[in-house]
Amino acid sequence: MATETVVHTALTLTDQLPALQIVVPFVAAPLIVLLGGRRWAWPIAFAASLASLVIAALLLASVLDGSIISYHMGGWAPPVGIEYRVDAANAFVLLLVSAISTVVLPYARTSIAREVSERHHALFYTAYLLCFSGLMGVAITGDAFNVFVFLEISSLSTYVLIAQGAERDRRALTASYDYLIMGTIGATFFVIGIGFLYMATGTLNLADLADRIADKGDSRTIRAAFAFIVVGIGLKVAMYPVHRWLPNAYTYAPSAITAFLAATATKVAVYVLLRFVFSVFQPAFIFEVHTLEFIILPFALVAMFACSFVAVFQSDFKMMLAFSSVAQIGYILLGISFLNETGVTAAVIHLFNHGITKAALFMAVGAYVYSAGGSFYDTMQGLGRRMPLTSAAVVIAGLSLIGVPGTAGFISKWVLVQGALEKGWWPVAILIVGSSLLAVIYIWRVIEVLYLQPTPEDSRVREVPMSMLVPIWIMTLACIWFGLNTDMTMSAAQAAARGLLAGSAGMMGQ
Amino acid sequence: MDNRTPDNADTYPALGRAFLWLDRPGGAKAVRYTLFILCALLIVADFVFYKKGYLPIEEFPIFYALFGFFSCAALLICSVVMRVILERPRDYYAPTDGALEPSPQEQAAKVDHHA
Amino acid sequence: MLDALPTAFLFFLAALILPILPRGPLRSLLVLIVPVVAGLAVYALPMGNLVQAEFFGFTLDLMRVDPLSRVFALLFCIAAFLGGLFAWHLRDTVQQVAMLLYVGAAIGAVFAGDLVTLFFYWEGTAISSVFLIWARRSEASYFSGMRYLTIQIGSGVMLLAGIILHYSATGSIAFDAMTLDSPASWLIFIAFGIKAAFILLNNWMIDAYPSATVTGTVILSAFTTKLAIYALARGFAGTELLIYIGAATAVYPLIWAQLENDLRRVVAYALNLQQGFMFVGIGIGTELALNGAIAHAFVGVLYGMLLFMTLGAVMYRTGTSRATDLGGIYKTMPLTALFCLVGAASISAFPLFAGFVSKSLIISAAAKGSHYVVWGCLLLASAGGFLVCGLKVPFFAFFSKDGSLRPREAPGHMLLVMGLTAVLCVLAGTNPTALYALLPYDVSYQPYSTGHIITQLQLLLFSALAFALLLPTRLYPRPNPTVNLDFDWVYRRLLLGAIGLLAIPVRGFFRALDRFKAGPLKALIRTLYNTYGPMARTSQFWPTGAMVLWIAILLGVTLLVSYAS
Amino acid sequence: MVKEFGLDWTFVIGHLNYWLFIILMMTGLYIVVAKGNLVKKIVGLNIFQTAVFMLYISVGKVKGGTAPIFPVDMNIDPDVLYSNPLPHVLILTAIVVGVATTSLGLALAVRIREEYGTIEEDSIQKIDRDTCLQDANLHSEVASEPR
Repeated sequence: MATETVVHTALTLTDQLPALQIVVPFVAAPLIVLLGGRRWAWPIAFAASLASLVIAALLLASVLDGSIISYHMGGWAPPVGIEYRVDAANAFVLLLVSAISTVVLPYARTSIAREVSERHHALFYTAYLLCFSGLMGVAITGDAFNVFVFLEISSLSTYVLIAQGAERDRRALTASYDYLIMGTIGATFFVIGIGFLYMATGTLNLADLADRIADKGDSRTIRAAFAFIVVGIGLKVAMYPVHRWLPNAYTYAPSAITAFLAATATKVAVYVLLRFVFSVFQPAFIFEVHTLEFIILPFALVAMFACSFVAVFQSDFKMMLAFSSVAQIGYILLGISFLNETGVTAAVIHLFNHGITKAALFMAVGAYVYSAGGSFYDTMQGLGRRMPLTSAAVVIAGLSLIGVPGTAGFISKWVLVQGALEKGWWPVAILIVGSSLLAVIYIWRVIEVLYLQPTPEDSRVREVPMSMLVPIWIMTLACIWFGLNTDMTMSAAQAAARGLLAGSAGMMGQ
Repeated sequence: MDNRTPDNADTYPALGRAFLWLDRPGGAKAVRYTLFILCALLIVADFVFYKKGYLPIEEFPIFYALFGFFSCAALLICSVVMRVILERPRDYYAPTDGALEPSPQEQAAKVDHHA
Repeated sequence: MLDALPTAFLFFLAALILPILPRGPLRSLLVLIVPVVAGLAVYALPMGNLVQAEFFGFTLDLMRVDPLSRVFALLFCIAAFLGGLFAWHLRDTVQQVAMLLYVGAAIGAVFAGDLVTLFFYWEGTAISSVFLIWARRSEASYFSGMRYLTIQIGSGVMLLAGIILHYSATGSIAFDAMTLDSPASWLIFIAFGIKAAFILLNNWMIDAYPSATVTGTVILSAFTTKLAIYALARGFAGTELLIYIGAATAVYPLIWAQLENDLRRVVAYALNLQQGFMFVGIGIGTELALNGAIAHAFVGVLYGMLLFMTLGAVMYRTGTSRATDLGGIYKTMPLTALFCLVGAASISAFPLFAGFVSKSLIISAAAKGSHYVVWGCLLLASAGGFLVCGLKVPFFAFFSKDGSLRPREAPGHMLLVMGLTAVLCVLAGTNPTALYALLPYDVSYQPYSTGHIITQLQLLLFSALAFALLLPTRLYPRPNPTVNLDFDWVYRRLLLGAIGLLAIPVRGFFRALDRFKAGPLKALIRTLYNTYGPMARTSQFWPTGAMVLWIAILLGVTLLVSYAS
Repeated sequence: MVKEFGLDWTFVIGHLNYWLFIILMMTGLYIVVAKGNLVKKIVGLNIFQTAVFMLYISVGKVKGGTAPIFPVDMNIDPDVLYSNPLPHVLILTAIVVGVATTSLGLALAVRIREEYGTIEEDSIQKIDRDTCLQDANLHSEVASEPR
C-alpha cells in the first residue's frame, strides 16, 4: 500500500476488535471439543456468536461514516503482513452473518436435537463455529490468499454440516460429496486466479493489488486471473450454470444449517465477488465490462426464470426454496452486472434482505419438519390451522420473497428495477417483474397447501416450541421492519456501493 | 326447541295469561270499540280545548283526525294496488335469498337457535 | 388521564385484548365495561381540540370535543352498552371484536376534527360492521354483506375523492360547515348521503339490517346512519336541498313497508323514514330544527334498538322474523311483546314516549318555516309510520292469528336490556327537559301543550281507526311471503342485465382463453413440467462430472470473452 | 531463437513448466469428469490441486536464485540471489487445506459406501433417481413415470 493513512496502534481492546471478531469464534470451536461435553457445546457456540455480533455492530458503527479500519495481524505491516480491513461493505456483511448466526442458534438447539443424534452434537457445534468464523474471516480479511484460506475453512466445515443431514436422508451424503468436489474445484480456480495476480503484481494485499493493477493496467495475466476468480467465486455464489450443488445441499442439510447457509454462505461469496470485481479490478476494464454483460447478465436472467420454474413445479417446500434461492441470487448478480451505483446498491441490499427472508423461510421449513416430519406439500396440508404462528410467518416472509410493498423484498427489487431503468435496460426491468410473478405462483402454492387444503382428520401436528418460533418471528418481523424502515439498510448499502465503485480509491480510506 | 310444547295455557307466563282475553271471542271487538270511543272523545276534545298552530290549515276543525284517517286509508289502498306491480316470487333475486330461509314450521324443531 | 387518549382507542384496545381473554362471560363483560368507561370519559371531557397527530404533513385532530360531537359520542356509548348487554350470550369472537371496532370507529369519526381522520374512521365503520352481517354465516348474508360493503366502501371512495378535491381547492382539511357550491362538497354530500340513506340511496339499509345476526342488527341500526346524521349536521346544516330530500325520504318507504313480510325489514324501512325527519331538521338549520334532528337521532337510536331487540329476541327463540310465520306469541313472550309496544309507541311519537318530544321539534320547525309541502309530508310520514311500525309490527309479530309457535320468553339479559331501553324511551318521553339539556343549543320548547297532545293523538288514533276498519277487508295489504321490488332492483337486476349485455364480448374473450387454456397453454405447461418438473433434468441430481464440465465450459467462455475484448 | 512450424519456440520452451502444469491440471480435471468411482474422483482432484501447487512454487523461482534460507548469523551477502519464499509459504497452507479436503472426501466416500453399498456414481445416481421417483409419486399431485 503506497499511502498507508491508518497507523497501527493497537493499544486498547477496541483497537483489537477486528482480530477479536475472528479469534473469538475460532478459539471457541476447539474449546467445545476440549471440554468435550454436549452440555457446554451450545452455550459456548451461542456466546461466541453473540460476542461476534456485538463486535460486528461496533465495527459497523465506526465505519458507517465512510472511514476504514486497517488492522495489522500480528503487527506485521501490509503488504507483507496480513491485513484486516473493515469498511462499510464488509462490516455490513459481518453484521448480517453474525446476526443470522445468533438468531439461528437458539433455533438450531431445538431443531438439531431432533435431527442429529446426540453424540454428534459437540462436534456439530464445533463445525458450525468453524464455518461461522470462516465466513466472518472471508469478509474481514484484506489479503487475497487469506480469503482463500478462510473460504476453505468455511467450506470444509460446511461439507461436514451438510453431511449431518444423512440421518434424515442419505442423499445428504451425495449432496455433500458433490459440493465438496465442486467447491474444491471452485476454490482451486480462485487460487489459480490469485496466483496469476501475484505473478502480475507481486502482492497479495487487496488494496495493494488494486493499486498496482490500476498502475499497470491491462495485461493477459490479469485477464486470466479475472476469469478464474469470477468462475471460482461464481461457483461459491451458485451462479446459474454452476449452481447445481446448491439445491441438493440445502435440501438435505439439517434445517438449521440450511437456514444459516442460505442466509450467509452465498452472501459472503457475493461479497467476495463484489470486492474483486469492483475494488481489485478496475470496473473500467473493458474485458470486465464485457464479462459482466455477456456472461453474468444473461446467466442471471436465465437463473431468474429457469430456477423459478423448477421451484414452481416442486412438491418439496425445502427444495422449492433452494431453487428459489438460485433465482434470487440471479437478482443479486443482475445488480452487479449493471455496473452502476444503483445496481450495486440493489445487489448489496438484496443480499441482506434476501438473507433475512430466506432465513425466516428455511427456519419455518424446519418447523414443519420438526412438527409434521417432512417438508413435502402433502405433509404440510392444512397446517395453517395447526401451526398458525409458523404459517403466518411463512406468509409474511413469502410476501417478502415475492417483493410485496411493505416487506424487505420490495425495497431491493425496487432499487434493482431503478438500476435497470437508469441503464436504460427496460426489457431487463420487465423481466425482473415477470420473474417476480413466478415467485407469486410458487409462494401461492405453499399458501394454498397451508390454508386452503383440509387438515387431515388424524393429524396430531402441534405448533413448534417457542425456542423455534421466536427466531422465526424475529426474522419475519425483520422482513417487515426493513421493508418499512429503510434508513439503515439503504444508507449502509449505498455507502458500501459507493466504496466499492470507487475502485482502488475506495480501498484507500479517506 | 320449544316450538312444540303442548298448548296448555297454564304453562304461559302470568303476564301472558293476563292478555289471554284478547284471544277470546269478542276480545278483538272490545279493543275496536275502545278505539271508537277514544276517537269520539278526541273529536269532542278538539272543540273544547284551545290549540295553537303555526299554519292556518291547522285551525281547521279536526284537521289532524281527518288527515290521519284519510291519508292512512289512501296509503293502504295504494299499497294494495302497488303490490300488483311490485310483487315477485321469493326466490326472485337468488335461490338462497334471505327471504328463503326455512320458516319455523318448515324446519320443525331442528335448529338450536341458542347458537 | 383519558384526555390524552382518543376515546376510539379505548374500543380498539379492548378489541385487541378480547381475543386473549378466555371465551365466556369475561369477554361479554369487557364488551359491556368499555362503553361505560368511554361514556364516563366522554362526559368528563373538556371542550376543544384535545389530541393532535402528524400524518404526511397534515395535522390531524383526533379529538374535537364540542357540544355537537359530545352528544353523539355519548349516544354511541349508551348504544354500545345496550348492544353489548343484548349480546351478553354471544360466544362469537368475530362478532364481539367487530362490534368493538365498529363502535370505536363510529366514535372516532364523531370526534374527527378533520376530513382525513373522518375518512379513515368512515371506512373503518364500513369494514368492521360488515362482519356483523357475515357472522350469520349463510350464503344470503354473505351476498348481502358484499352488497353492503360495496356501497359503504363506495361512500368512502366518494368521500375520499371529495376530500382530495376540497383540499386542492382550499388547502384545508378542516371538517367544518360547507356549502354545495363545488364538486368537492357535492361528492362529500353524496358520500354522507349514502351512509345516511337518502332516498334511492337507502336500499343498503333495508338489505343489510335484516341480513345481520340477531345481535348484529341491533348494533348496526345504532351507528352507521346516525354517524351520517352527525356528519350532515356538522357539514351541511341549513342546506335547503336536504329539506326536500328529507321529505321524500320520509314518505318513500311507506308503501314498501306496508308490503314487506319480514318484520325486521319493516323496522328498517321505518327507521329509514325517521332519517327523513332528521334530514329535514338539518336542512332547515335553525337552532330549533337542529336540536330536533339531534334529539330525534338520539331517541331514534333508543327505539330503533328496542324494536330490533324485541324482534331479535323473537328471532332468537323462533328463528324467524317473518309476519307470515309469526303471530300469537304474546302468550308466551308477553314481556317482549310489551317492550315491543313501548318501542312502537316511541317510534310513532305517542305522547309520553320518546319520539313525541323530538319529532314535535322538527314538525314545529317545518311549520314555523312555512314549508307547507314538507310539513304535509312529515305529517303523512308520521301517520304512515305509525301504521307500519306502531301497528303492523307488534300486531303481526305478537298478536294477529294464533299460530302453533309457543316459544319461551326471551333470555334474562335480553329482557333486562329491553326493559332498560324501554325505560329510557319512556324517561325521554316524560322528561324532555333532561333530553333537551344534552343538546348543543339552548332552546326553550315545550312539547306538552294540550293542543299538541290532542292533535297528535287525533292523528295517531285515526290512523289506527283506518287500520282497524280496513284490516278485515281486502283493502288491507296482508303480508305475503314474497319479494317486493324496490329501488335496489336497479342495481341487482337492471344493472346486472346491462352488465350481462356488456359481458358478451368479454365472455367471448374468456371462451377464447378457455380454448387457449385447453390447447396451447396446456401443452406449454406440460413442456414446462417436463423441463422443470421434479423428475426433469434440471431438478434432478447431476453427476459430478457434468457439473465439473459446466465449470470448465464457463471458465472457457469467460476466458474467451475477456481475451476477445 | 527459432521459428519453426509457425511457433515461437523461445516462448514455448521458456514456459515449459506452465505447459506441464496445465497438462497435469487437465489430467486431474479429466479424472474428476470421466471417472465414476468416488475415490478416483478424489484422486483426480488431488492431482488437479497438486498441479496448482507446483504452478505457484515455480512462480516463486528466480532464475539463478538459491533456496531462500538466510545464514544463521543473518549475514546476508547482497550478491546472493534468493528465490521468492512467499509462494512456498502459501502453498504450505494450501497443502494443508488439500489434505483436509482429501480426508473429508474419503470419509464421505466411506459413509456413502455404508449407506448406498456402492461408490460408483452411476449406481448411486440410479438409486437417487428411484428415491426421487418414489418421492414424486408419493408426494406430488402429478404422477410421474420413469423417463
